[in-house]
Amino acid sequence: MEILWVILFPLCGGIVMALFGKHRLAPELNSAMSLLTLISAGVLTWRVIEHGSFTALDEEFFVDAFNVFLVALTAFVGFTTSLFSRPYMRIEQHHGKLSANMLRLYYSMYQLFCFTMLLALLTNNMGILWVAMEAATLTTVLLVSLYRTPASLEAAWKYFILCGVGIAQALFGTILLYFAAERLLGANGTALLWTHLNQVKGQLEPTVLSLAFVFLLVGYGTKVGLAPLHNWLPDAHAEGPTPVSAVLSGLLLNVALYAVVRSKVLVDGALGTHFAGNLMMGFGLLSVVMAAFFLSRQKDVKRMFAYSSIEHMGLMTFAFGMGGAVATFAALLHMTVHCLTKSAIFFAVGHAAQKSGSQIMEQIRGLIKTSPTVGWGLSLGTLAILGMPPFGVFTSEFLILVTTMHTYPWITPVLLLALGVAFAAIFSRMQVMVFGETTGQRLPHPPALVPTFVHLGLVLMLGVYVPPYLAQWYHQAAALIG
Amino acid sequence: MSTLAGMLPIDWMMAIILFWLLLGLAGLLSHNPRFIVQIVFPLGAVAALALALAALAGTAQTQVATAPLGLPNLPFHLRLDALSAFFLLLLGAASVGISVFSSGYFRAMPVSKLGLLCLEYHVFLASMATVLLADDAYLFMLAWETMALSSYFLVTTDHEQPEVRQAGFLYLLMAHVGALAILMSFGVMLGAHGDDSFAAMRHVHLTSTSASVAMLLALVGFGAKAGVLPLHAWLPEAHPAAPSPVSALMSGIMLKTAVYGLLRISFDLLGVPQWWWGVLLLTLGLITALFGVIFAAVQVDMKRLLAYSSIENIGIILIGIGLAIIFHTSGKGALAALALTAALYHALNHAFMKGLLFLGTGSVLHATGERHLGRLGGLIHGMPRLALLMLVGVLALAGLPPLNGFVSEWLTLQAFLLSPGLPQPYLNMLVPVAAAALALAAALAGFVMVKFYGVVFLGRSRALAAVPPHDAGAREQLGMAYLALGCVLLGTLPTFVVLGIDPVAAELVGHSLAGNVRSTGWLLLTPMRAERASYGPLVLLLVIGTGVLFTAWMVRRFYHGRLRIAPAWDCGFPEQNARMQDTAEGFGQPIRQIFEWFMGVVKHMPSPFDVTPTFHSSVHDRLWDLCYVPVQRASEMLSAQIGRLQQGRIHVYLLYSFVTLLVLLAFVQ
Amino acid sequence: MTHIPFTGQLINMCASLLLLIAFAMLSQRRVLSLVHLFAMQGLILAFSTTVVAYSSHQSHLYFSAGLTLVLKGIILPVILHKLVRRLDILWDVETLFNIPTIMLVGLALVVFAFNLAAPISHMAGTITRSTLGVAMASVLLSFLMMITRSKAVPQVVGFLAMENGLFFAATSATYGMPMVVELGIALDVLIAMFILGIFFFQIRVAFDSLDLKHMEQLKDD
Amino acid sequence: MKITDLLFQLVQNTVLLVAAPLLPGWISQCRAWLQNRNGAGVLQPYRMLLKLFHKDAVLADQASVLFRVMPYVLFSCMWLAVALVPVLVTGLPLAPAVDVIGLVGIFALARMFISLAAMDVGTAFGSMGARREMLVGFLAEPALLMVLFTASTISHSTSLTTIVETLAQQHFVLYPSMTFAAVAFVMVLLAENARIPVDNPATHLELTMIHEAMILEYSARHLALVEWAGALKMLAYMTLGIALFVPYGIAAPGDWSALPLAVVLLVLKLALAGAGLALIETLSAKMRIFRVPEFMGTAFLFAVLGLLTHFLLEAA
Repeated sequence: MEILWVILFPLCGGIVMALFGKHRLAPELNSAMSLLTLISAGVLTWRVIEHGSFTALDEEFFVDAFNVFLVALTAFVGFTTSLFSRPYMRIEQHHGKLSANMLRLYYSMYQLFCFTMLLALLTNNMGILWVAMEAATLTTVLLVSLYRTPASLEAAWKYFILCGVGIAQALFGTILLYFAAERLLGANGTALLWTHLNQVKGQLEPTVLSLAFVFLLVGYGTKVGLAPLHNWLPDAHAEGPTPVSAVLSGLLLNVALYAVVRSKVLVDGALGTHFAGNLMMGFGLLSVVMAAFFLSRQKDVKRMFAYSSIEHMGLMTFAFGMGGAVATFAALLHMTVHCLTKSAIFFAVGHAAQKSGSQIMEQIRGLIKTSPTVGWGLSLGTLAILGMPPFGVFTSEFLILVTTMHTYPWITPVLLLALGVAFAAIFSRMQVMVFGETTGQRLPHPPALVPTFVHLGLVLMLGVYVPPYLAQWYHQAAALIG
Repeated sequence: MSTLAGMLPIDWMMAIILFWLLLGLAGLLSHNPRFIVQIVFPLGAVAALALALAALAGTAQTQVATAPLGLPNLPFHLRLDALSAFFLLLLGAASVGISVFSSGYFRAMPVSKLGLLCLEYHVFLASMATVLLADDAYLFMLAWETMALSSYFLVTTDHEQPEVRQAGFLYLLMAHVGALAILMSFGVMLGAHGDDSFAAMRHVHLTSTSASVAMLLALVGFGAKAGVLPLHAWLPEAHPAAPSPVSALMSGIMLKTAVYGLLRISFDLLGVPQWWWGVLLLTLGLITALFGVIFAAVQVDMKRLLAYSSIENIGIILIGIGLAIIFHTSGKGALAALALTAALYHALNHAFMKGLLFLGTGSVLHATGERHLGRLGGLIHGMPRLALLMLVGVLALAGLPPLNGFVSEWLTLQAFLLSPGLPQPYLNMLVPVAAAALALAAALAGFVMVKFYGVVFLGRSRALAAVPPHDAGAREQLGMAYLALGCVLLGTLPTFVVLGIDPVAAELVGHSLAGNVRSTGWLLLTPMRAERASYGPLVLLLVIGTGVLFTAWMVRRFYHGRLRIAPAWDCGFPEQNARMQDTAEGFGQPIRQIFEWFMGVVKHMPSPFDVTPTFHSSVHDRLWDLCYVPVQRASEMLSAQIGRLQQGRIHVYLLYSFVTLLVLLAFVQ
Repeated sequence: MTHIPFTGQLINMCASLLLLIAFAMLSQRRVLSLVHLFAMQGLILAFSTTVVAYSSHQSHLYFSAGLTLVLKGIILPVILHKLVRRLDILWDVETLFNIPTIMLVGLALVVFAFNLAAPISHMAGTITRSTLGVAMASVLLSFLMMITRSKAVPQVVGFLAMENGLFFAATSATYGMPMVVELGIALDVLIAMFILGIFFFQIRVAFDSLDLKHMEQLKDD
Repeated sequence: MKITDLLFQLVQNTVLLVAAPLLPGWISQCRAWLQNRNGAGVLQPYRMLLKLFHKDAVLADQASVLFRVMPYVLFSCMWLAVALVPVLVTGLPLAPAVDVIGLVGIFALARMFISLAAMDVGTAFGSMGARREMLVGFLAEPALLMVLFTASTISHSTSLTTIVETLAQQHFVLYPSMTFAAVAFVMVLLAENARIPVDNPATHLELTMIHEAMILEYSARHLALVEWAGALKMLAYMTLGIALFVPYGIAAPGDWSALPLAVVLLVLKLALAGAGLALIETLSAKMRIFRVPEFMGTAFLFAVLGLLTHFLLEAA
């Protein structure tokens, strides 16, 4: 059973790393485990391409067009990030920022985090989905505070409390969902299985479902980083180690959004109105606008890109909320390209920060001189995330904007305003960091930017050419989500 | 071979675009500067020539193609019709010279930069060609933004200087904002259930309001690229910052892609335009033209001066388009065709002459390392050939017969003069005023050009440390000679050019001048009837030429021809030096005095007790304070307010979530 | 009014007790008594779960009742107690601003929650219709408590109390979630508790105090 | 075109070329009379030209090729200008090649060259003169253009032939717009030919001179050509004015019988115009250089007003 492998590998990985985390070859081991996960995910994907969606282990797990590409994506980014963190963490250790114990913790928690992500994606049970999301918080919170600096502790605390409280609301939502469902499906275990819920969603009690959706949206929305529930996000991204920021932005937010969308499907089915969609559009729009204006005040580079993640998450939420084949397609595409691009950016940023020994942007200068690869990685990544063609972000944003223009013309100016402000904010800072006279010095270890350029290459490809089967998935998923 | 023969022009063009991209990659990957400058750039020039030829062949009939790329079930559509063919011809023809020049110009550049520059340069060319060929909104925007991006990197080639980075930032920001506006305009015109191909947009029937909205958005977008007031701010910053061949490309060709987009949307996609668009464009064009030329007159930096003059010329082109729309909507097909022809002709001319001048400034920069007019002068002694080529460009840009600048202005004025009898009476009033303003702008252009050429090439060198200038290299000269020749030919053989443009006019306004033009043979250009107006530049050239030769011969014949070389007399003032000549500021001073009321002049007056008194005054753009600073302030203020929300206390954050939850619950209930 | 069976009355009784405890927590200044209140909450929860199990003959509810008793009634309070002692904040008293206001707000919340639950609870198939409102109310109350607390430990207690409220909702309103979910939730809560324990010490090391006012450095204004 | 036309064109040009210096001579003679002097006679310009053509040329060491080429270009431009204006007969072979806009263009070309040449030597006066010349020019040129536009909107054509034919050989109509145009034209004429009140041809006072400052470095044959070109320019302007405002008597193409009358009328008109110019110059004083833009601006304004009045009152 491929699904089991996909989940078991990282789980074992967690244990293995907990045991051998101090070993000299621990980084390689870590990457190896991630590679195994990636391979099994690949096999799973291949299987889905062959046979289409299916469920497993008396329906506790299932794969369909929607989550399979997210699984592949998660496994892939998990792998590349582990590759990146190999030299990165070595350098951190070199600088004396981390001890061997901390590294062990890091590796094992990293694997467990991947496990929770994949579990959340693959499970069919809304309850387990919640458990996995909570577990994701628990695994990452210690990574955020890995450096044990006051700032990192504060960030981790906020992360823990805010997400914990938020996710608690999601649990209440789940309970309400169950409350509504058990009257149709009986009190046995099946009442929380998404596939079953999806079949009977038409008859679910509307008032309960709308109530449930509010709790679910506030709960998972906190983890998506929707304004005004986003406050933990910039701190956690800025203070944690860069690989963690990368996976937080790249994976966690995606998975949380996935949970929201799953529940939206049910609620839409029950209500038959555009209630859920409207809520999501509202939150999305608010997040985009607020993030855009936050952006222009940032001094810390990782913090800035955290806000840019909020902005893009808002854009996706908006698109999902808008619904319709094109918008949903665009949102899924945006999920993919944002995940790839943002993690690539964080890779580059990590090395840039190591190079100049600071995350403050005034002190990062002239990267293109000190190490051209980092400089180009950062500049290209930034331009990609800003929606510059020929990168894929441009494609999805183009589709989203055009659809908005077609369905809600009066919203487009707001979106465009926000995008313009964000562009000005991020771009002006990127320019100073990349170009100009230099400050940084050479690094003891060569930067590992292969992942960055692989990601950017993929994003570039998605900009001009979407492979047919991927497009087919997107379309199926879009049909699924509606 | 047969397949090659069977290729349509549009296939050739796609091949050329691909070839350019490959060239760029080759340049990036090779670490041999000699290979790049001696192989890659010349090959690029050859490709450009091929593009021009293909465009010439392509005017015959409209061709469509689709590339197997792009969004799923939405491939790239390409389309080659008369309009795009004309602009592709412009692109190819002008970039030949520029590429040849570049192959010489960049030889001194360090290889690390050269490879990237080569890539960006050719991507820039390819993206411009793609913009002109695109037939759906997605591909258009893709190419459009790629164009902006590649040119941004070209502009920031010398990114070590902060002002260059500043210029690049301003440029890309405005380009991006403009692109967003264009995107919205496409969104308005979108076809049934979101089909974004131009073919679908042509079939959509818009209400007059939404059509106007689309038009205005497009005007903002393309205006920001073309440098129409008040969206011109980036232009005088970016052009000086960029390497000269890049300035030539941007000013000569890229601005025209904006003109193309405007024409494409207003005439083609939106179907029939509305008359007040024409008035709007006409007014904007006039303001832009006057503004540009007046500010050009007071500049002290070679390339800034040329940049402002580009703004002026864009204004003139806009005037032509505006007239064309006015005539077209009031049912005067022939006049519309005439005005449109004038606009397109001027676009073509400007590509050549401005390209030539920017390249020339490049050579000057190479020779002297100096861009500031106040430290140049007397280059005609050191660089006679460059001086000759530049003289051609200067005369052309000043709109003097028998060169090309004059022809297009002549056509525009003809369109004005033949205009009476418009339905709207106040339009009738507007027309003479507009004509006057245009005449004024043209005359001022003469002033500007005298200043430019006189200060740079004539007189004595003002530089304190006089660099012994060497004339431009062979390939630079070749490139510039090509463009200069283009100026002369475009000026002396207007009939062929007008006949070449005619299909475009026929396509856009459904009326052709070919009949009138053919009626009097190729020597005389008669856009309307012969007794109305005619112009034979070749005759003019011949008569003046023979006049000069005859007089010279007569003088030689009847005159002893004794000649003494002596120091300049200058009313007998003995010890005069270079600093007694007019500086650039001095030359522009009367204009500044006249128009001081609308440009912000900052003067530094010496105190009467100053032992070494110095006076200098700088001109800056009022519009900057009026239009740009407030926006910046507003956004900063807003973000300051919003920033307050993130104020660190976890309790407040919890409160946010709590309130959100309660509000939503109340909302549900 | 319709006749409510004795078990139902018991459960409503528990519900009101929970609400009472929630209010008590809201106004309790001393950390130690907070822990005690929390323990009491756990016990009541376990008791009500058994009653529900008994009345609805749901065997797996007995199990989860046991789980609750062990986890929420014993383990968590003990851990908290140890922590409090190790961190010697045993007699620590924190200053709350204006308790009456908080109480009034709490009251308003309860009304709000009941109104919210009213349309739903009538459709509950269980004998314990009205408890959903109580559960929601106690969740909101503990939320309010977390907002008003200025020290780390009470905030965490509030967090756990919120879990309790949720659990009460799960059992009372819906005869409990599927077993696997409940196990997962319990596991999460346990791990969370441990991590929090680690945190307290790290925070102490970093700020030598558990007062949250030190942790307001990361901001944007 | 018939060979006779071509022949006539050549003859006319040569005659005008040779006769051109008479005009400045006549004007200065008139001024002398108005100032109660007995002047040097109408032939004085010829004597001066002869003198200049016999002197040795002195060339500034700073001068470049452009400096030496300029007089010839200037000369032939002015010659062409004269050839283009229908003075005796309309519809000459050269006429279709250049219309009124082209004519203005040719003047502008000449101005451009002379200014560049003035800057070439790199003396203080040269560049000052060039600057002032361009200052005058950039206002005078559009004014002249507007004057011509008024005429050409009346006759729906920009070719001089058609204009003259419409104005002269069709039934007589009063055009109020032309009065504005006429005033503007006179002002432009004064400015362009370096006459008082804009410029003073007879002075070398540094602060006042414009045209003289530009040609300060020229000597001998070059100076002679420049002066001759000046005479030609004056002639061109006067004949242009005549063609626009009092075209009566200019013969229709191929109408040789009307030619003698045309010649007589032309000489008369030119004499009158010269006298009038002299009168103006005697009555008015040279104005400060800073006033010149206002003066030219007024001219431009009048010209535009003329065009507007045409659209208001006469547009049918």
